[in-house]
Amino acid sequence: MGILEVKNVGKRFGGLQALSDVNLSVKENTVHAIIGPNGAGKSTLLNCLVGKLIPDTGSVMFDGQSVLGRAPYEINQMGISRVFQTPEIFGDLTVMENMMIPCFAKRDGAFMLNAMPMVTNQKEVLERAEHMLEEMNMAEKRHMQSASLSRGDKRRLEIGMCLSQEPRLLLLDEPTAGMARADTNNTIDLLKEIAAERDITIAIIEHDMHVVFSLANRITVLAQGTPLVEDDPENIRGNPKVREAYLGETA
Amino acid sequence: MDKSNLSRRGVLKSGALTSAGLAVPTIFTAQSAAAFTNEPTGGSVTLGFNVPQTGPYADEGADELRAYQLAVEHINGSGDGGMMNTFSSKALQGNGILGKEVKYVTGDTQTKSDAARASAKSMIEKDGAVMITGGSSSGVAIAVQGLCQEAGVIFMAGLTHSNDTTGKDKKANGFRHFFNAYMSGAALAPVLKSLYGDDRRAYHLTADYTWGWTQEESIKAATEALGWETVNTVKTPLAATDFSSYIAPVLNSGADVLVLNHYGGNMVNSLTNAVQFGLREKQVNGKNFEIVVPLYSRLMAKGAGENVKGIHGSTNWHWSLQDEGSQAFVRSFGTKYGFPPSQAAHTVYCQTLLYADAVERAGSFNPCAVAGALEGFEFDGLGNGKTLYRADDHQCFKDVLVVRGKENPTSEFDLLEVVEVTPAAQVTYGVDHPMFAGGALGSCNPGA
Amino acid sequence: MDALLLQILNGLDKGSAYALIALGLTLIFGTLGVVNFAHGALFMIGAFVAVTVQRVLSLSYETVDPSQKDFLGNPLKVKTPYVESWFGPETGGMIIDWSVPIAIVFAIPIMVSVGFIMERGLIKYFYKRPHADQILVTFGLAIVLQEVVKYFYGANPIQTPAPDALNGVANVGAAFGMDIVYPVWRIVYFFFSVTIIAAIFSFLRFTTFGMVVRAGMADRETVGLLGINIDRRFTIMFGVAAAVAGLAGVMYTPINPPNYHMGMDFLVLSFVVVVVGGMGSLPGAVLAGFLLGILESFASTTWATTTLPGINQIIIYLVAIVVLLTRPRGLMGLKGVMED
Amino acid sequence: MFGLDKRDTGVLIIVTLLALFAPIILNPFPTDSAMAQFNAGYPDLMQKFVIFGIFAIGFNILFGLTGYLSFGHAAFLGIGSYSCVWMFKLLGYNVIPGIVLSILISGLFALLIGFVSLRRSGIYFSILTLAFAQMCFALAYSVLSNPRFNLTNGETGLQVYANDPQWFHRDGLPDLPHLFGLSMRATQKIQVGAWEFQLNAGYYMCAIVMLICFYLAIRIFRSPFGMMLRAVKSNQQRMNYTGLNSRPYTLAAFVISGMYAGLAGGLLSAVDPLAGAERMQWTASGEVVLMTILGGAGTLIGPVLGAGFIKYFENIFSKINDNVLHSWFAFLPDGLEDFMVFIIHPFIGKGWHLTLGILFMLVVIYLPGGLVEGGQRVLGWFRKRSAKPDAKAGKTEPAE
Repeated sequence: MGILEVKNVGKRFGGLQALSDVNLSVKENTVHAIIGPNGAGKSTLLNCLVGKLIPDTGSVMFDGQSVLGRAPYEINQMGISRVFQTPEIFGDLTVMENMMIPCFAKRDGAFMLNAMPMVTNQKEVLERAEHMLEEMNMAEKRHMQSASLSRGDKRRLEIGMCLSQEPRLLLLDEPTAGMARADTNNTIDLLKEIAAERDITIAIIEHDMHVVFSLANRITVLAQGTPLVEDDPENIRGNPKVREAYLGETA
Repeated sequence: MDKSNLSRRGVLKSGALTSAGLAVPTIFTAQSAAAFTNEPTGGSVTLGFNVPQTGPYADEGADELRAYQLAVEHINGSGDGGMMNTFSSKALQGNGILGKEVKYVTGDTQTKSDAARASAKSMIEKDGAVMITGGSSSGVAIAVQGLCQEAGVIFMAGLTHSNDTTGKDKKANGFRHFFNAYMSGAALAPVLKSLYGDDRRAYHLTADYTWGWTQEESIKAATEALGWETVNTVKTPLAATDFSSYIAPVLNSGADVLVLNHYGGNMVNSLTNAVQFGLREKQVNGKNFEIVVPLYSRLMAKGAGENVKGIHGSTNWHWSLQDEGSQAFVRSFGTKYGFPPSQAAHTVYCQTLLYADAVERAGSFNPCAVAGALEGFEFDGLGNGKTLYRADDHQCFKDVLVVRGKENPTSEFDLLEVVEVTPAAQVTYGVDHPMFAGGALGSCNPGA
Repeated sequence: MDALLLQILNGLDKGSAYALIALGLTLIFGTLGVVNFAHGALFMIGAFVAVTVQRVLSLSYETVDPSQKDFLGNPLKVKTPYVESWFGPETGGMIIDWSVPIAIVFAIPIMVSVGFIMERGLIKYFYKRPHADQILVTFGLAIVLQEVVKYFYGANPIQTPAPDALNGVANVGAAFGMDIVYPVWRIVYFFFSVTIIAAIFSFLRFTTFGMVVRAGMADRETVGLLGINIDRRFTIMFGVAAAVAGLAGVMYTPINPPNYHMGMDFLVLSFVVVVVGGMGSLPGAVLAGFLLGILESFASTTWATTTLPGINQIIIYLVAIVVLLTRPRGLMGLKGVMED
Repeated sequence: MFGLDKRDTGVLIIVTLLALFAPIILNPFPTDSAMAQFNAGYPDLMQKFVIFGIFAIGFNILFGLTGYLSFGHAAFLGIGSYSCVWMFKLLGYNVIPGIVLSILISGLFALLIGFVSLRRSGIYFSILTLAFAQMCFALAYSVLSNPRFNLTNGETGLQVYANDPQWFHRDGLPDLPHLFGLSMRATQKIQVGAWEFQLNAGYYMCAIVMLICFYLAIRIFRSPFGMMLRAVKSNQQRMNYTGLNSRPYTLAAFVISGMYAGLAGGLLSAVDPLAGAERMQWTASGEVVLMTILGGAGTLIGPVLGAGFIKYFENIFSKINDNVLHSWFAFLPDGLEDFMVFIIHPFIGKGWHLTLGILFMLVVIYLPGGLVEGGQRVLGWFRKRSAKPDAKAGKTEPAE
């Protein structure tokens, strides 16, 4: 029984069957990659997991509870954090404030009318955010406006924000898309470190095979809205069906 | 300003507040106690002219300001004296009021009661005005009248036609020279009867706010007393600019008279629309269809252009009147500004003169003394014939003009012709008339 | 039945003014992404072009007529328009009579230049600024424009009648055996606006210029990458939008005498129309304009106001609320427009 | 102090001093001098400054923090005013019940209107709020003042009549709004040489309320809640995927700012017991938007400055007439005097709208951050002059 169980999920957009009969099981404390060619339905699947879309059929269970019909913030509060393809951070806020917000969400829940206490008095949140910044090696940038960070730093910040919530499952949507090689490698190292040191499950949607094979210990290949195969990386590499559907095209 | 409260209970408290907040050095001298609000102490007295300078009635406001300036000139003894020469009371000497030179401040009411009160307050609090006058809508007049009552200064209303101003909202410190909706009805009814007969079916379009309602009520009562039937009364939003959807149903309603209880921009547009829909040429029930605009204003009639031709209404005063007072006023206004005055200008000129005269006669600027001098005051020579300022409700009773849009105007000012001067007796009503019931005059407030 | 058709006709007639203003507003918003609070002022300026043309045409010289007296008792100065002395009273009178249609000829170049000046001189500096800033600066401009007009023309409405020939009423129902009497000029206005709307739509649909503009409305950057100078085209579209608003104003003057604040009176309403239609959707703006006109007309019937007192005052807003809550982006709006 | 950091404490102290000494600061010119026209230190205008300051501070909590542009906030102002006057009519002239009720009722309306309007964002939200406010205005002006059910007294404005119940009114109490017997109109005039200063009870009550509101606003700005509101403005998507429900945050901000508006409305009635419907018109809603943006949206002090700026224009410039102009330029030769009057004439008196419009445009074009940015630039300029090497110090941090 995995931490995330996707059963028979289907989703239709008008005439397009984006997903059909998707079954997927993400085991706890693994790095599970979902790969597939463009239009395979990776993003649709991801959106079904986080509550942005509701599948037409099937079920999505997280830790034994259904996530269907829940709003994104509720699903996040259940323990799923999401990293976007282009870093989504609070651009108008400073790095430190960015880091504090998920800490508040962790402490206070989805809504709390915390209007009179001062931010500067929130000791545990401040400490936690500070700690997270140090872990992300961003402590010296804490007063910078986050919109002015480099792309790689934005990504680090976003991942740090997600981690500060101590999620059980971290979803990453092409985390290295559009990054320079050096930044990509840094991100891979960061994610490796996270996977090794934390009690966390990572599901990653990725295009870049270098990233996938550096990180994943389980891979699902999607093609035309259905899982083609699910296996260990070594086996995927050698699988002729995958080569044909995917690697053949890109390699 | 409201030192009544200071003297009654507040002295200790506010005195304490002052001395606690600021250690009062000896150069601070608290103002000596005055007998009433803004008692003029120097060689001059300040009046507050509060008129719409922005917004849709800005042109009327501008005309009122011209008349005020003229009145001040005359009271201070320059110019040709205007109606001061024809005024039946000869108390004014042309040396200001009680020997004090008249100065004035102006403000913008924006035709909003809030802004009007703010402006009036600044005149009272900052400029030391001892009398406030002006306005060109009933809402503003009533709001400012209430303020003046509270503050303890005299309010001489400008253009306000609602029954409420001297009805349920009357105030001891407020005085109205202008006529009102009831008088419009009473003056118009006999003329309408002689022109259109007593078997008519009337359709009312009414601006959907207090003034509109009182006017509709008044005209309805007056015409129904003639035997007319009221087919329908429809309320139109104040903000409406196009009245076509209200005019269209009139066509098939079986009505043969349309009464437009509108003023200002509403009147111009509704009349224009009614004429557009061919109502003026229409035949219903074998009779000519007629349009009536109970409250006419020449400035506004100009906006309606040719559409006013042949349409009847009432007005407070018109420059073509031939009596001595009107002639004198038109001469001095026309010489100074190059065009004839409007009824708004006439009213505020009269009000300023009446106030100055009352102060002169009372020998004091104290609002209570002034009110005493105005109450029950009978005068003549200000253009409307013999006039009474009734003591019970501070309403002027005088002749009312029934006018008609002129067929062949000779100039751009020559838009209306006087059809009949309805004598004051015919438009006088009892103090306890139900349309004016509900309020109390109270007692005058000198503010100190 | 006749009464019903009359109200529908009236609604179409009211709606045509709304549709024209909303169309221009949407053109500006769709092409330049600017929320133009001065659009009502353009409508007003158009109307005052008509007033000015009328005044210029009736410029007069004065002759003293001792037989008549003016209000001060002096001999009356009789005014005779120059055009009457040049072309004779007959033709001259006719020219003055037709001043509103003549004003159209002048309004087009004037309004296009006003649009150009506005866009080049002010609006273009605000493309990248927040919508709130655009609203504020165009609102300030609207105030300035209307105050300038007030300074020269006064606050009272100014009568600018339609030509006599178009001034009466016509029984539009006669052909169908019904009795629907309606003012001729209002019918003219309706057809005029339909023509303008059709012209704008075919311009955008059938000319290359229009196609580029439409493509630019959908995706400005891509079109820019194709090496097309989209900015210049958008400037031209601003001029066109200004001309549409101005023409709507010129033609409106005989319906209701123009005054300096007529633009503000229409402003809120036209924004409601645009939003109900869906921000950025041209057909939506036109549809919503006519729809709201008809609904407003029906809400002012005695039947409606006695059933629900005050409904005529709030119908527009009520419709806006209902539409926006059931159709999040208006009737025909596009996703993501003005939602941030 | 009061749990604020040094900088905020400084701002609060400055605002407090300005508010307490306003009657003196705003009357810089001797009473009989020609420049006295520009004095603003009389009770009514000072009251307007602080009351509209409260209104704008509240509006800024919504607009400045969350970025939601409401075009209908005047409705809450009007509702607050009506509630307060109704308390005067029913209970008596003590201002406390009126002010409390105005906060509650407008909060309730804000909850309802906000709940519906916040289902949409961007301009759709703006139009929804506009629609609600215009409906309130239209109904208050006409239908709700009909003789059978007169809730608002329409055009004239809701006021207290002699035959109203006023259950708790006793003989000794002032016949005007009062705070436990201290009339809101009570004014102590103090003369210092040629100057006259007016200390007005109503003003000080409003000023104290404004200071409390300002303090609370600082707390909100610096609180986790305030941070969440800024997060809403910055990136709602990220917010939702961070386990935060943005809807109740925006709704709370909407209700709080609605209550501020209601309080401002209540105070307007408290210092002048007449509530007119025009207070709810869209132009009034637009006014508070202008105040906030003009002063500097999202800044603490900006809205107060903006409110003061606009009210000053409305009340001071509209009162300058040609007569006054002539007296200013009387020292010039006749022709020149007339020329100066001719030049300035269009911009004063009835032309004050024109001046205001031009100033709006200038501020928006050249000072996108509003007056606060203008102030910072001036400060930066001074600093640059005093410390030349540190040339770039002027404009690094965003407006506070």
